[in-house]
Amino acid sequence: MKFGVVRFPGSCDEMDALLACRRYADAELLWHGDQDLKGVDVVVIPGGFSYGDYLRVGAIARFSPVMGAVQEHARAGGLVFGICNGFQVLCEAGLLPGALLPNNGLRFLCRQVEVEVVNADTPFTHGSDAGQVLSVPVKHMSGRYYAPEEMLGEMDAHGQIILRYRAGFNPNGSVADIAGVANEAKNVMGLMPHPEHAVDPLTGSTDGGLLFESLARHADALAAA
Amino acid sequence: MSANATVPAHQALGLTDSEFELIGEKLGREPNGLELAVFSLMWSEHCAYKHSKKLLGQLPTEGKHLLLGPGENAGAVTVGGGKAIAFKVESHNHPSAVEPFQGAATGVGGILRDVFAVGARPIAILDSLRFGELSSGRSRYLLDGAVSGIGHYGNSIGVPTVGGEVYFEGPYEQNCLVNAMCLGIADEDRLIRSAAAGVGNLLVLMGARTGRDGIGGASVLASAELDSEDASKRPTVQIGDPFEEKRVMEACLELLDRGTLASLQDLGAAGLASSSSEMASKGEVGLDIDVGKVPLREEDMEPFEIMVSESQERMLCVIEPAKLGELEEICERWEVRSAVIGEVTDSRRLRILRGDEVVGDMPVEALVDDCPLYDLEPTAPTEQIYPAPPRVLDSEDPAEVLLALLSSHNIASRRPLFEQYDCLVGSRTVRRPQEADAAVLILDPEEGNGAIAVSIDGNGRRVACDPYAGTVEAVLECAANLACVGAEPLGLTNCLNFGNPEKPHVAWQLSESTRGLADACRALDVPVVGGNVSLYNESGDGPIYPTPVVGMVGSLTDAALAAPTGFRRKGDVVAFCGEPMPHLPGSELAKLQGEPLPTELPAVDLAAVRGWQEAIREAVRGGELSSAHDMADGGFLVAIAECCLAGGIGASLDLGDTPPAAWLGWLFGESPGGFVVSGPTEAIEDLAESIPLDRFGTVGGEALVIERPIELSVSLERMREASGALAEAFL
Amino acid sequence: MKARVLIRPKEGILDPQGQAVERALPALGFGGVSEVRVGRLVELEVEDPSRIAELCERLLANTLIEDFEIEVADEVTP
Amino acid sequence: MKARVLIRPKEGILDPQGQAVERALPALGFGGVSEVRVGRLVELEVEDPSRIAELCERLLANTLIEDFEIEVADEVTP
Ligand SMILES: Nc1ncnc2c1ncn2[C@@H]1O[C@H](COP(=O)(O)OP(=O)(O)O)[C@@H](O)[C@H]1O
Ligand SMILES: [Mg+2]
Repeated sequence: MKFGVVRFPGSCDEMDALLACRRYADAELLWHGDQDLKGVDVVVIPGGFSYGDYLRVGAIARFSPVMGAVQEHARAGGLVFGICNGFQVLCEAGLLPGALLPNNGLRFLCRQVEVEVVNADTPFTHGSDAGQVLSVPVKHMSGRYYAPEEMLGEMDAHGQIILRYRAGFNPNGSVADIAGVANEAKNVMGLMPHPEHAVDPLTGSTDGGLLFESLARHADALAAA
Repeated sequence: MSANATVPAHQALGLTDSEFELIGEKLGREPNGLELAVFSLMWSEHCAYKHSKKLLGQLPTEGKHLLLGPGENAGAVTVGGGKAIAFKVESHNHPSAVEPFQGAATGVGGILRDVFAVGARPIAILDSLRFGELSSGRSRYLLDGAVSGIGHYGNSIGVPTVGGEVYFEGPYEQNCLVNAMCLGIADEDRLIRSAAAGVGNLLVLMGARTGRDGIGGASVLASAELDSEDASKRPTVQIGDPFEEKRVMEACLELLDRGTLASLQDLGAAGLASSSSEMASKGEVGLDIDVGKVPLREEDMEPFEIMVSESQERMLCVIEPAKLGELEEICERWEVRSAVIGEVTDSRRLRILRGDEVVGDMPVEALVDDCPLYDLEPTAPTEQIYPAPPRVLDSEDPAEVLLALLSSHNIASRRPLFEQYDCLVGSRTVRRPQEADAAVLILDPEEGNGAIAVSIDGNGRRVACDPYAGTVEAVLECAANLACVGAEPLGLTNCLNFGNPEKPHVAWQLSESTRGLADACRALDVPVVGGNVSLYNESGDGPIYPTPVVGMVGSLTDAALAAPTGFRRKGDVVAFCGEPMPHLPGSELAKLQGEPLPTELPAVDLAAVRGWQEAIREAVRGGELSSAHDMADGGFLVAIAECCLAGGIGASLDLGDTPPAAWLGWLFGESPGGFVVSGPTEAIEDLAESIPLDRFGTVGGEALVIERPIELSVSLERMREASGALAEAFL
Repeated sequence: MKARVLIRPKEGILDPQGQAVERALPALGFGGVSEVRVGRLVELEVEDPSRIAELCERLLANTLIEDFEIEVADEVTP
Repeated sequence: MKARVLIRPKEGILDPQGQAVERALPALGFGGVSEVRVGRLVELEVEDPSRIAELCERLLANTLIEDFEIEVADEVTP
């Protein structure tokens, strides 16, 4: 099983994501200018500022060559995991519902928050229990999740809301405290918190490891089947 | 270049008549307009250090860990295992006073370039900020803009901002200070110098196109006193583009990795003029530059504009012609513009061409080394030159004083500020802001072994009281912060922010402060690896507080053992270590009480303080202590309160039955050399063998309680609320 | 041909920037200002103005959260 | 009265956003677009339009690096 972490010219957390993945499986970097996904099982779109995040977060990155391949990978049922800026890119690319708007406070915010697993029945979260609380950091300027009400209703009905900020921890004004969502097929997920910064007791909590571990196990099980 | 009709051009450019004459002598003729512009910048205070160079000579720059000392873009120390840490602090005060967001952002961009110019990958940023009191709208605007700007640049480029400091006082009202420090990591054998080498080699400009940014910035913006005519300097604001710098940085690091470059230099103040002549000077060569080959953002730029433009995100390198293809390939991959703009010659002259036409021709040595250096004429003022601050606290009730101090903007929690900075990217951050007295970073996030700690300090009010002792205190505080996380100092960088050195009392501040810096470094055996000097920080109200900012890097044996600031375990013994001499004059409490600044601080026994710091460091390294924190602003009781707040747990103290005559001074007076530690009884007993130590309390409960000789009980909640006072500045 | 694209947050979507402006106004002595909305302005030089709408939909605006309006100036006054 | 303020980077000042958009366009198949500048759009309801310029200078625009242009619509078409 192998993770592939996409590197855009303005990615910041790609090495962090790579190291986090490597705790649980093989992982390598994918270059934004290549269309070749090198046969990876899970594509990770990491945090950062992909193409400088000018105009609108994620707006330009979605047109990169690698994103064409990621679209195909996703359409074929392949796993795609977007963290922070990666989440924004996946929303812009239409792989995930909704959009991410500037934080209510209009400032960049870096802090440890608590999120609750809403749906533990996905490739990303099956290693956890519904209701389980994870301590993970957020650090972003545009993390206010938004989807029109109707869309939210459908997402809820389809179990697409994967993570919510716990009461008192919503850092950005996200609608319904949403911190992470998936597509209907549950093979694409995005979240604003940074699980890759919660994998090592030396540098913080280890709760984020659960997501990478779930993905690695899931992909292994698929391969074995 | 039309100068003001009544003033000769050289004067308008900031050169004295005798400097102008000297330039003519060096050239053997009158300089033309371009040459005059280049000379005026190279001979500005900012580039030539003409009022500070002689003083800097007394700083110790040798040490067993030193790899690169002053003179390079950044200094560097070895941290073992073949790894080097390069670091430097730099000011961007005047640009930030004009436009705080862009000024601070480009300040960060500039210090990052200095660090990757020596071949090190930036791994951490720290900031040191000074503003007027936050009751002033202008100060809030400057604070907000500077913090957003620093965050914008650091967060976007993916380098964590792991620490910093900020103070608010009247003398910074018109002239704020924005200093930024950056640390980078490199293999020792990969550090690169900026000396141009190899006649016939090519000079390549990489990165952003050149526009009319900051034309004359170095001499007009960075070296003239601010006045009400700020408005006329407007067009010179530079805009930072962290996304451009990110690509330039990655391209440069990859080029260095592959050994493609012969030398590398960033473009900062005075742009191409300064970077090219510095490279030529260090390499003892000449350079021919064709301004016609410089990629421009605006049409019709004059050669002089191209040479002195301060457009950001540009780097200059020298490479062998055969390696040009390799460079172009890497630049293309990172979408970085590159252009061959000249070549290395043996003429030892900087020749500027436009196509075939020579538009400027100057001896490199004249530009870089021949600027006259000036002796300062220091005179100690007979009385304190700074006005007493306004009195804002009347109460002498200890609980009220404690809460007033905790909510003072100089002491309150910095959380509303540092939460705007990404402190995590890179996966190296072991101790985040406010978790420990110094930031702690692991060197290799993959292996987890090897760690450093870093701290930046400098309390201008203390230096204003006593430039010598105040500067010594700044160095000691930095070292104390490192000791609390178990780190041994390896090297020091500094930024000397002062007023106009041509004024005798400012000259005195500068020379006393530099002497204090040198003595403290010698006493601690820490070399100065580099730094920066920012002078003319004045306004109509007079000079800023003299503000030497000290950044120190140390190494740890085990990052996991770095002690936190906060109390951790109920039942732990609380002890006070060291023998400081707490003293109210010059303290934060004295400030709140509107007391005038004294003209002297008590002398410090440097050797004794060093010994105490070593004792704390060794105890922390042994892993026995639960927490360690140095006593600094606000004195003893504030230090204890900070331990309670950081740990989210209270403490009860028994300070004995003899009430000290002046308990206010004893509880809230300031002085270097004191530490608050907590830990199990045995650990405290062990520590008592190597440092004077008083056990006087126990960790636990929901309040900070003093049982004897005075009665005091302040709940955690009230302390937390007081300490949250800075949030109101960011609404 | 010079074109101008005005992009604004969709009706009903919270606009904290607009709110921040409104909040700051009284302190500055500006009464009588309301309904402040902050959006983006993109100005460009295009050869084929018929393609601007497509450019907006694909790149310049996110139509889930933003509306856009295109203004083309035939006559460019310098 | 409805007013619209267009705020754009000053002539000659670096516009990283405009540059980023311009660089991205060819890959999207949009040739023939140039001189992209990205600015801000502020729309507001004012009682006294004569004070908008002051409002721009003091709050909406950063006149060190931005120019602004005010458009007042007397007739509001909804
Ligand atoms: N206060 C100081 N202490 C020690 N070295 C200093 C100090 N100020 C400047 N230097 C050294 O002088 C050199 C020139 O500094 P500076 O002009 O700031 O460099 P740059 O042009 O790279 O920004 C640098 O090597 C710097 O480290
Ligand atoms: Mg430099």
